[in-house]
Amino acid sequence: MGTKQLVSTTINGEPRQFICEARQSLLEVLRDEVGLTGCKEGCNNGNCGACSVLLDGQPVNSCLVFGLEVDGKEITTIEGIAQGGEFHALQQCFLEGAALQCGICTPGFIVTAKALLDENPGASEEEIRFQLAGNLCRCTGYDKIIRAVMKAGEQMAETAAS
Amino acid sequence: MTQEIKQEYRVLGTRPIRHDGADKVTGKAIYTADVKPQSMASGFILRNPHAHARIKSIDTSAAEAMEGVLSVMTAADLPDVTDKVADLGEGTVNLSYLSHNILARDKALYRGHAVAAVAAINVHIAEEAANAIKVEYEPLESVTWVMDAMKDDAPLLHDDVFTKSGGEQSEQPSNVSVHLNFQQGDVQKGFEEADVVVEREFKMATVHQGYIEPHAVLADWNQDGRIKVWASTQGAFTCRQQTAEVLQVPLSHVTVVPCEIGGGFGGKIAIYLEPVAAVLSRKAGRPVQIVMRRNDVFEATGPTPGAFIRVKLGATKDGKLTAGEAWLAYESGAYPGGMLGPGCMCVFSCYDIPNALVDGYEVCLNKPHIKAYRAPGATQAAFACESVIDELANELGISILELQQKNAAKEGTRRVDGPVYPRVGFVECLEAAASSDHWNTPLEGENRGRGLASGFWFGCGLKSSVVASVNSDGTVNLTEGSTDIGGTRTSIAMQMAEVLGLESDDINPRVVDTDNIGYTDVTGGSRTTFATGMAAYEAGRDLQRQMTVRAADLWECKPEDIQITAGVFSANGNQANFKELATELFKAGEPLVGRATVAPECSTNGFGTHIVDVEVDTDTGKVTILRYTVIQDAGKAVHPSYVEGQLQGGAVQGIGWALNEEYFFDGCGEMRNASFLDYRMPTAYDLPMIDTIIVEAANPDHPYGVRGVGETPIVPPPAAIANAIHSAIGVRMEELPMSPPRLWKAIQQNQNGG
Amino acid sequence: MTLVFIPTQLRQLTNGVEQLELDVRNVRQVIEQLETRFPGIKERLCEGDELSPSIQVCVGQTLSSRGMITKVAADSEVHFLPAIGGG
Amino acid sequence: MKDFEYSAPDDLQTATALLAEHGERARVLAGGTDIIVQLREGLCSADFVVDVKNIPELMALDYRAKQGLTLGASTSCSQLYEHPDLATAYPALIDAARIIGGWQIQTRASVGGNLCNSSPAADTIPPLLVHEATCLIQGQAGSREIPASEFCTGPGQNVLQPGELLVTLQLPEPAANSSSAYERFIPRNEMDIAVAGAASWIQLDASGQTIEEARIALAAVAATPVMATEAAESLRGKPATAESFAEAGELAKNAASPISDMRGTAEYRVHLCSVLTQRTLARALARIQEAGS
Repeated sequence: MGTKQLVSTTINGEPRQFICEARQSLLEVLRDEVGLTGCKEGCNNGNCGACSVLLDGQPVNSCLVFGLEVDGKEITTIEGIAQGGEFHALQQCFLEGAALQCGICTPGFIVTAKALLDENPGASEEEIRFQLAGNLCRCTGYDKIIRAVMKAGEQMAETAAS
Repeated sequence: MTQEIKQEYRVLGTRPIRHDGADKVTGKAIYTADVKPQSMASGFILRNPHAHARIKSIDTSAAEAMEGVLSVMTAADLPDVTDKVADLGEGTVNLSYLSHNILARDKALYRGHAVAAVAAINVHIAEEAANAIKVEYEPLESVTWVMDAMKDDAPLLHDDVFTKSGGEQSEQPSNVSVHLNFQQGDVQKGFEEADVVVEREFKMATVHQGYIEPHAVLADWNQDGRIKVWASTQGAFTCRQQTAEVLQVPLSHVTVVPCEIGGGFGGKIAIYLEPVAAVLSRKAGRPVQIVMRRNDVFEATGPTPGAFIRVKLGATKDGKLTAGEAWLAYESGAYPGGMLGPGCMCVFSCYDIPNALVDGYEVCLNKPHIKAYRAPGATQAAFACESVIDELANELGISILELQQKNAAKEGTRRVDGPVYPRVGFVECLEAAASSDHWNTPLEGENRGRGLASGFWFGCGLKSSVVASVNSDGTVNLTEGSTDIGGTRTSIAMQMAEVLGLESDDINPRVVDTDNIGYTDVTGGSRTTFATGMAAYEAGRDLQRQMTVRAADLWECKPEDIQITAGVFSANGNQANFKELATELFKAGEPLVGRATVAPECSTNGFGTHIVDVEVDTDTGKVTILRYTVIQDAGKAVHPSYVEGQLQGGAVQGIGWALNEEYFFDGCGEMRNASFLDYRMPTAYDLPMIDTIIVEAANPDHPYGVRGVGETPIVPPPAAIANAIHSAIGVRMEELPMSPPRLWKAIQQNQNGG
Repeated sequence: MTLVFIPTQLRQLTNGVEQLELDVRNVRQVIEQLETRFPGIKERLCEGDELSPSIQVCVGQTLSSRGMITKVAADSEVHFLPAIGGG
Repeated sequence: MKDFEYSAPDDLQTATALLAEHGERARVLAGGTDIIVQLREGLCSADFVVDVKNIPELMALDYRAKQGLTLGASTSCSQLYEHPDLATAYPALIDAARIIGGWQIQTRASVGGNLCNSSPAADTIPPLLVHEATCLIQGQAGSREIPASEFCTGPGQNVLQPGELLVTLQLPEPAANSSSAYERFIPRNEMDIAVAGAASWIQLDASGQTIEEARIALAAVAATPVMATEAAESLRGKPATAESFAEAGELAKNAASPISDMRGTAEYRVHLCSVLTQRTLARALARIQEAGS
């Protein structure tokens, strides 16, 4: 059995430490060691985006990151998107726009879309579809997801402006 | 856009936020793999690497000896169940096939067939241990294409499977397990009356449901013999029954907790992991979780049938269909029991065809056992029929829409399999298509074309139970047994809110385990909003009956004097809405609990018509979807957003099926694309917005006129896209998927006059 | 009278008769009367005394889950269809 | 997955020492988008994994006009395409970096890793070839330089010896009046492995009408990415027109010796060589003209 190592990191703004084996992915560590099960395993080889988290602000497939790699880094998961008891604009728009059905891909979409809108709230439909191509959804046909992200972008731009 | 039903509703037709939404956008929703008790062990399944092989021996000693391993099992640890057939509501299952599919006994029938399993303190050790199990195989000849499997000299999968034809059984064992035949009228005469006859042959690859959540289970077999199973299932009661039957324990000893489920589409009705996790748990003395790997999901679950279909249609000059003939061969995978029946019943189900003959064959071959996938069997049949309808329209020089309107099935039309349709909405769908902006907007540009196709799915009723407990403030806790895959908590709660005069938000719907609600059939067959919604309506009426009796005491009148209008109770000057009366009644007397069980025995008969514009890159054979419109009769659309969601999601699954999705087998019967990378489901970047037009032709068999909507939307897309490709470049595609290499090849052959 | 439709594959047992009118109250009586007229037809529709699990009886537009005890009205049609499941 | 030891040294010496010490049993971890999948699926195994993302040289991204680009082997694709100047200097490379996997892959995957994985279908290798990249390889004994065109030796195979590490890629400053483009063909529009890919680089003479120099490289049509030399040479001195490009496209087919698999037939791949060569040449030309105007 593998020896475990200590990893110090910041998860959703809070300093967190965990120990894990070298072979454990960040996805496994978040779900099994840290207890954050919001990021989902869909394929475990980087092809569906259900396990997306932000690593130092950049979207990654947490199934393609080793737990030991995140020492000293900042991680944001779906559990860290809503702030101060308020939904993030994306979450509100997903709810109002019925942009989810089974919901298994939803955390990955919201996390990735947040990274996109933080960079570019005015992203076009084309840009959003391209940047979210790494997130598979089998239920919705994407229509309502794309609309929800566009709407959230507008709201974020307005809040930024005001 | 929605074409309004006459009757006015207060809650139905609005778009409230779904009750489980908050949990699902914040990562709090608990799916099966998220349930992780402290003492949990992890399981891993060893799978057969051959397309077809005899298992000569299994040696698990090395695995058992490994540090961290808690238990190991093979098929020898499962009871040897007989050929008993269990009714799963949504179709039946032969228990010995089910058991042998869960763990192979003497033979492994497809690559990925489970042969042994290990539980260990973590999944990595379980995997290492499973790989240490020594299995001696004798590889056998395999077959993976339905027409090859039908040949006399094809490798035989089962020596105890015979061809059943109208209850008669063949002398010799065969891969062909079922032969069906329907006839209506005089086909020969019908074709003689035809001025135009078109006949074509079509091939379709095997495709997978492609739900994003892999199959997962957590099972805890207690010392007292009671088993608790947390499952990703479309039906907790069906899961319980299969698990109990395979393990040969009483139903009362099994509790199934339906967790949130990450998609099913028909693929999460049969069980794969539950008995394995249970036995590993019994041996290990602690709960065991198994999460399937994605490649195993492709290689060992689902899929839906690959098929060969020949369709011949005849029509008079003025576009009236005179005769139809269809020959279908559907694979059922490793075991008998597939989707041939609905395929045969659906192939001509959109049309009034006086003379028709349908001949069908179901065939075993070396692939995973076929499972339902959204209108199972209908999409293949529609691809064939609607392509021929398009050719026929071209021959007749009329639009396919006009041809469909001339022959559309309506109330009173007799299907080739016999039954007569009640009130259905196909004609209305076609009218909506004819007047749609999409159909009336000219399409310009080189290599662009527009296609149209229609489809049908029965939609079923089956059994549902709900319990409604009224709170002291007049809000209601609604307990139900239908797993919520796409917002049904809300579409069901809305129907109760409508009858009681409450808001959706006043109802607190909860999906509970099999110990806490009456029997409820699967979330499948487009039935949940229809049937469990009907139960919610009936439970609301039950509450109103009880309240009327007690209000009569309160208001000193006779129960029959009390009127209920829009949920408001009134009698001789007294008046109270539901909340007021419930609050009043709570102060004195028994708590109010309503209940209902229903088993509507009808099809909800969903028709849909799709319009698609495509552009073909003739240099590469790649098809781009430019515009897409789904038109469907939903009966009353309870929550239009989620109806649209079903229409859009089904259409996009159909687009994937049409263009790229397929099981790709090499010469050795090995699937070469068992990943989301190479099994190419559409991404957001492959699609335009999907427009929807909801037609509302009230269903006579539901108090609010609701129809099932979930399945029909996957039926028309492959045909609609094939028809669009033909109108774009004059090439008729007769094979699915219409992938770039295949379309490019067809373009080449077309250019060479081939 | 109830109009009973003979499944295509059983018509060789009925000498080509495709449908016939019977005076019956439920599906069991339908099958019993068919069997007396066309010996051998019952074993093609049933397993033992129950409807075959591969068959679903359809009365008018009702797909019954009640098998042999399904009631049939005088003016209704009876069809024997393949059992189907959805997704 | 079998467990292993993990180390993330912050200097080259330590890294190469570890790699030398563990030899064949060691694996280098950069973005991990290939190696983690391969370890998990048992396509390769390791007792020791060396994470090289803390080594400054491997994270370099240094572009200077006249000197060209020094690209650390572990620098991620997204860092590359977020750089302000590179889209004009090495457009083919940016085209490729933009379409590897999805966004979540691009934030991790590196051009160096793509090269070391040595897939015949690697999107960034044809651009490296047409931009004449040089590989700086560090071993314990010392370092060596080889042209990127000589790096791959077969599917998943390359010139790296046990204990050696790819440190940086050097791309020369592109000549005046030149540009490049990369295109691949995939059945979807993203998240796919190239059925075939082509990178083209052309340089026009002062008149802007005639091709002075051209380089064409292909992916997924041979055991390694290959230069289509015959096709490129056919363009020298030719007018920059669709006709010349069509001729080059035809000749590019001669460089292809593909296999048939689940991603496409050999026949189809050969055909795509011509299509993609023509399209990338046209795109490169358009880019020169845009820059000129």
